[in-house]
Amino acid sequence: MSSTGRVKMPAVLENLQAITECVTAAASSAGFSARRIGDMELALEEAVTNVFKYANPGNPGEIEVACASGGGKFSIEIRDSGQEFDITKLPDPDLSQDISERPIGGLGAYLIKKIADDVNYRRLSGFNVLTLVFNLEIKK
Amino acid sequence: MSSTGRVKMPAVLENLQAITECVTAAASSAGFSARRIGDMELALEEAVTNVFKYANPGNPGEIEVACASGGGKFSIEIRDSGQEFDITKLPDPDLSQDISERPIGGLGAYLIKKIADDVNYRRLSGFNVLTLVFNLEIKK
Amino acid sequence: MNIAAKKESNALVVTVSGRMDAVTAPEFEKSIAAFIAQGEKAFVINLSGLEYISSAGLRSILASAKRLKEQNGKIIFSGLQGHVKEVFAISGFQGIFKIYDSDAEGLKGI
Amino acid sequence: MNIAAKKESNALVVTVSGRMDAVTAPEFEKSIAAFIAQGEKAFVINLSGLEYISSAGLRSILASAKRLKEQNGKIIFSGLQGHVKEVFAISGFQGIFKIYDSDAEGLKGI
Ligand SMILES: Nc1ncnc2c1ncn2[C@@H]1O[C@H](COP(=O)(O)OP(=O)(O)O)[C@@H](O)[C@H]1O
Ligand SMILES: Nc1ncnc2c1ncn2[C@@H]1O[C@H](COP(=O)(O)OP(=O)(O)O)[C@@H](O)[C@H]1O
Repeated sequence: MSSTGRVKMPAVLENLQAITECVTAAASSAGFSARRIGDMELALEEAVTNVFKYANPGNPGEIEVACASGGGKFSIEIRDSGQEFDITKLPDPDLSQDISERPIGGLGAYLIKKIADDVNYRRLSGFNVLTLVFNLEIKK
Repeated sequence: MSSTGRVKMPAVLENLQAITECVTAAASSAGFSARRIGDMELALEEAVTNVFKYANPGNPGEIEVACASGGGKFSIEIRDSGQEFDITKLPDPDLSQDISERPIGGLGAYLIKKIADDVNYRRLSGFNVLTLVFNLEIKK
Repeated sequence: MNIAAKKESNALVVTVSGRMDAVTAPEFEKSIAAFIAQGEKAFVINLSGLEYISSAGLRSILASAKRLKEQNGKIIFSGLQGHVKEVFAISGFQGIFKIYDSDAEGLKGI
Repeated sequence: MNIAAKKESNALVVTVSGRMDAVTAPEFEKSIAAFIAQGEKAFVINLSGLEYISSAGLRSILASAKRLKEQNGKIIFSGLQGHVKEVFAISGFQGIFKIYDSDAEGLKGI
């Protein structure tokens, strides 16, 4: 049997914990290890804080996060009605630069791509829909 | 703006914590005090453990819990496809009996009714739908 | 839930902290049953560190109290806080159990 | 997140535990800035009790390191565990910072 969760809230930093707890609780009931749940939490934090910070300049919008387990996978779908933006298109950061050269920031999207087993973006009738997939077996 | 949450999971005790965390996280983002969130947690635990224990004798079914804040209220809807049962019809327990006379159990439904500001039951196309409402201001 | 016991001259003081819910409550009942099997007959249950209790917790408390009563034992409570106090009040447990502010008062009253 | 500092002969050892996420990370940057303002120039950051770090944490670490570099200060790390080690590796922080197993080794290496 599968487990699903869904939350819809104002897209503000104050709701980070509430969103995270719903997803990690569902992931935990789906049988993921504490370590892998920490990975999911990270990818989720990076995705939702980008929505908080950039999706709706000026006034905060709403964010909807849905998650579901099933078929050996756990997927997290993040949906917002902010400006169109596809993080999967961002170039990877240059990790070789030293402390003084290295720009501050620009690691969030990269961490998502490195940590999730699959990342998918669609623009769907005015919504950004970002899907992060985690396989039940440990990656690689 | 309103916050909503929804989880659908196998109706087994192992999922109590996941269900509870989703609801309390949403309630916390809706601005309830820790004390009142503890109250909700209690009413929710009583309602969902009754579904775990009694709704589907033999094989566990599914449970769906949805919550939403708005209009100064927070409501939690618990839905299961088990046998029809209306806890609001249960007679109140006799609280005057002493230790030896007093039956073990029979307090769950009573606690729900005492703690929630409003309790509503409907049978809806094969589902038990129990709604618990909490007012944002402290009860009484 | 965490359970710790300390032997006093006339009773065993059992301190229960954390959460007593449908998942953890059976542990409490088991612990008390084990203490009874070891010969303990008088219990002061300190709940000052208990943050949460549900009907599953009340169930294992009542079951333990019935078992003790049959053997002429005693169980009393101390240190109830906010939420736990409220649940004891609503369920009528305040009326059927002796409840004290501190272990010291409980040990005198038992 | 919890931050504790201990003055050693050649550096300040700052122990950060708990979670360094978008909500808490700015506190870390503020603490380091305050220590720098007090004249500290060499830091050993002990992360052995840090359970979780996100890019917001990396951001405040890099910002602190840049501030120190401008003033010819130094910042090194010790005791990275599981998840934090992985995030340092993925983000290339392992390559740009000196990382030691223990504070003692860090204090020698600084
Ligand atoms: N939802 C979004 N809408 C618009 N721009 C975004 C969004 N998410 C990310 N960006 C842009 O992509 C850049 C890189 O994002 P990210 O890798 O998460 O790092 P950071 O947020 O630390 O800069 C951001 O600085 C921002 O300009
Ligand atoms: N969802 C349900 N389906 C069928 N019977 C139920 C359901 N919920 C409660 N009951 C019945 O109502 C009784 C009282 O429930 P409750 O007050 O929660 O106490 P307890 O579960 O401790 O007995 C239960 O013993 C059970 O017989």
